Amino acid sequence: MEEREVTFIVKRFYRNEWREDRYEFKAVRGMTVLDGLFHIRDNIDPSLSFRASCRMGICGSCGMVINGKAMLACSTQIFDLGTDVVRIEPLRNMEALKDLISDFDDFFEKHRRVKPYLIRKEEKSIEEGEYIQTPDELRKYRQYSLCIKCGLCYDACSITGSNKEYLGPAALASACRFIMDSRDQGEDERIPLVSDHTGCWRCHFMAECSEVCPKEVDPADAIQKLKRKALIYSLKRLFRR
Amino acid sequence: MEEMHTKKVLEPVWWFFQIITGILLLVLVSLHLYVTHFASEKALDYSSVIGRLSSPGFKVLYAVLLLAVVYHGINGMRAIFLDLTMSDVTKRIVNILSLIVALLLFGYGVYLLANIG
Amino acid sequence: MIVQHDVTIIGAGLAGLRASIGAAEKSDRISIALVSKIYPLRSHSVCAEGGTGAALREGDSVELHSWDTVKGSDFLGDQDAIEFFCSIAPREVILLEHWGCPWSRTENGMLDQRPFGGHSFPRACYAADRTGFHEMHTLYERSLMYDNIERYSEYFVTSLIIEDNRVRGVTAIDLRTGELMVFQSKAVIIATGGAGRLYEFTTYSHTVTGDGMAIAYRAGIPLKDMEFFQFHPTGLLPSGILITEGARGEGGYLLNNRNERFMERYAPEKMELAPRDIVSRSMMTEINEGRGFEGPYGQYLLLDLRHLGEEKINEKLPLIREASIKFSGVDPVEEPIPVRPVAHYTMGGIHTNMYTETPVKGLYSAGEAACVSIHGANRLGTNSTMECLVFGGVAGERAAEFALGNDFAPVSSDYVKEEERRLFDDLLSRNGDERISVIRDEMRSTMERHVGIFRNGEDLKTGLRKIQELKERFKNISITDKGRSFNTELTHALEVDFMLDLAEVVVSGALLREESRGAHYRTDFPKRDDKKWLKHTLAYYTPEGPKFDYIPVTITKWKPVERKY
Amino acid sequence: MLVSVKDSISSWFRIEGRGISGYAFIIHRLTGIVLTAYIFLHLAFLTSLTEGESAYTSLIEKTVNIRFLPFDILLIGVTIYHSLNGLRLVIAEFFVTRYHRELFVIFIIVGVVIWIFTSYLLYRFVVV
Repeated sequence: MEEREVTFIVKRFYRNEWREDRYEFKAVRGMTVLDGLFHIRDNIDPSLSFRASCRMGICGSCGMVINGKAMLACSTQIFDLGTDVVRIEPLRNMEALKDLISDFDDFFEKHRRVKPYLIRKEEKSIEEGEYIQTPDELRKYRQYSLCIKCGLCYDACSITGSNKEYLGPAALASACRFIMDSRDQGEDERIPLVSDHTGCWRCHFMAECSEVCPKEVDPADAIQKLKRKALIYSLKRLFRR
Repeated sequence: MEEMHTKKVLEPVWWFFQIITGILLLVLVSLHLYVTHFASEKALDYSSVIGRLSSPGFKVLYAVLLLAVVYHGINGMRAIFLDLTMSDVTKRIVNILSLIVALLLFGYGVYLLANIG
Repeated sequence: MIVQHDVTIIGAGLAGLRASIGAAEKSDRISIALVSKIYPLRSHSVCAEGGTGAALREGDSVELHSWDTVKGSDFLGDQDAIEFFCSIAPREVILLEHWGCPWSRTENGMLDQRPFGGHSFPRACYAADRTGFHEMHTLYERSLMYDNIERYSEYFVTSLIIEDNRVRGVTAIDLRTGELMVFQSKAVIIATGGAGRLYEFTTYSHTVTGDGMAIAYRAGIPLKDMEFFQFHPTGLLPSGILITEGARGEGGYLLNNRNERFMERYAPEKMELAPRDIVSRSMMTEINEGRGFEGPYGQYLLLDLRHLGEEKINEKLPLIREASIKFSGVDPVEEPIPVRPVAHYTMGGIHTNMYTETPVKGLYSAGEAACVSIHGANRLGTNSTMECLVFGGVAGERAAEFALGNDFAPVSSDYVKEEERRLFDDLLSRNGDERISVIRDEMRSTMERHVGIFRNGEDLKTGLRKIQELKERFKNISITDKGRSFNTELTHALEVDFMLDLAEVVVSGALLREESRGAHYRTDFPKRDDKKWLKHTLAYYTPEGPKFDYIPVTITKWKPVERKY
Repeated sequence: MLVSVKDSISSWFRIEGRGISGYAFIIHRLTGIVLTAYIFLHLAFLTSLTEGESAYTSLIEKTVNIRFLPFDILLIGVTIYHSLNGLRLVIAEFFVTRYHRELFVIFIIVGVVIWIFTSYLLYRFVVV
């Protein structure tokens, strides 16, 4: 099997200060960056901390910056990086807690703020069965429901870095997912939430979030949809009075 | 409360104007550059400038260009400032200052238009 | 630091989240702590792929679902619990739909269902092949609606506080600060999932280490039927990532190196859709008899989806395609996928009755961590996510009821001091010459080799000796990181410590059970023995190793018959 | 948890790991600021028109000559970039929601062609 000597340079936030550690080991074909980190933890330096869970790109734990770009460590093959020197650092635009672990509390709080649940004026009873939703209606929002909340888009977005209150791509995409859902009736509650100074108007369609998104959610597209929805909603309100 | 509400209603409108003025500027600035630099070698002579600015057609055209460019520029700068983390008070200061600067610029432009030619 | 909550839920996967909503809906007067060692959306439940079973449509019935489950369990499942489970299942599917789950639909907008192994009706509701993912997100997002649920994410639970057979709370390390916290509670629900990382080749996430089971076991609560460990037929090589049974449900074939659909030799009627234990054994037999493929990561067989066509694969199995390409370099549209049986589910768990109550008052358990027993000796696909929903809901309601009718019981400060001493003065300060990762890897390879799909007395004895030796060696580990904040080395040590206990229970239980039933197949006792072994195993903790006891299986309507597919 | 203005602004202009649309945005911002500043300058220049012919002509003689030509060319480049990238964003937003990258490349090529052409015209205007 193909083997290669690789060097991992890990930028760690260890005991409240930044440092860089170099680890050299043999990588084999098929090894992901996450496998590499586990190899380091198991064989070289057990004190190295990072988040990881499903190792199949669906839990969103292992987002980190690999050679300057935000990626999921579990879904990135070492041999595909095109270099034997791999620089790893925690996600930028978030506070580092230890080593590669960064603070996600604020990220999830923003997600909570957009009311990411189905809002109904009247709930159907269980006995009446499911709401009817055709495959076409499902397709309208399915893409946005694939977000795994890995936080890569918050690293890529320049506004989440400069404005700590900006809801950010993932939360806005989540709002869009519910607004586009044919079963949802929460427009009146949700659109005002996402259309103020901290909402979709902070997005200038840089579209870096969509480029780093590992699940092809295309949050940038979702935010532009939100802007149009908000415009129509506002015009309606202006003329109603 | 009422003010918050109006802001939320207007913010999308500001965004839409930004796009409209942008497209408008694309046309008007091209026209402006064509007229002042490419149409004739004498386009920037004092007499031809005064001549252009004396015609009511150009006056209206330049007034629209002025409005669009001031809006687009100042609203763009406002967005750049609002992209920073700031308190609600600072946000309001940014909004008010933007409005004042925009009015001053526009007012001065109108003053020039009225006094030339 | 001590915090008080009426109900503390350990684990925030499907069962934990469902329990939190169940409790919150019961009453808004009770406060609920949702404690988890990772953020809820990182739970292993998001990896569930194929579907969630419920009898919804004409032609299907609760009775039929129950019978399929009983037969699938090789008659070790408790039949009253199974009927209870199957009767609630349809409600849970609709409930999730009402909460926003993006279930796949039929053309007329109703919930679509697909066939699944061991089920005699296509009753697996699904959301493409990301069923668990969407269910998790739906429940998590729904739980944000309730103000009385407080989330404690990244808190590692270390022990249960039980006195006078009544639960009083739990201790947990706040991973961010490294401080020991006490959650004082009237009721506690354990929903920490299975113990899959016991094995080398496994579909499980890195975080599934059976913490809750081990904590309960050490607190004196028996573990039931731990020797039954499910091997899923199709784990992707080399990582073990799950290739859903839905792939076969949609019509995929299993092929050996002679290009034969070999399942016709073992289950001529159901073919690839026989229950998992049977398919896994058939695959291992094929490999052992030399009809497998040889590759750099060991022997394997092929799962062929090519005849389904690109459109169907993209529509119904997008994640499978993505995973195969990313992690194995194989595009299922063009090539068959290399697969091998893989450790997938812990049928056993914390002993509870059908209302999720453990023998200790105020302590409940739900999901994979619990053993109600509806899965018996072999779980049917789609029943695990449904188990989390049904019993998670029941546990939440029961715990809330208990909390409403009882007061807080005091937690002695001595207990907390002792726990702090154990964690930080003893474990954290160890400077021996054993490496945690070496012990873990040896344990996992021992389990793989000696307690796998085919078992026999000799192997099991060797395995048990090895596990006991590893337990001894564990005392001599070293922890290099002495810091407190996010000391993942310390938590890893705790996890390995927990897993060693569980491994011992699994091996000893398997050694004692001298028959073959469901997933437990002894080559030296290849027949099912209803006379001697139609009973549940209970393992009790003692410092010297597990002590075993047995209780009868509840049989209501269906007498055990030979299991044929 | 307020971040410093310096950190904030540096995050807009972070180059490492950015894709093509990231660079496009950074340049869009910078050109926007330059153009807004130019509005002020332009209006200030026009003041000379109210002060009679000699004031205006001397200003034109100073600014419209070969020494200022590079700045003129730069300014027109900035204008072309800002307007074409803006147009690209509008198109990407309302009409073509995919293929951002391809769109960007096309617009860059078109922009460079226009820039070279207008620079030549400017050169002729100033020098001849």
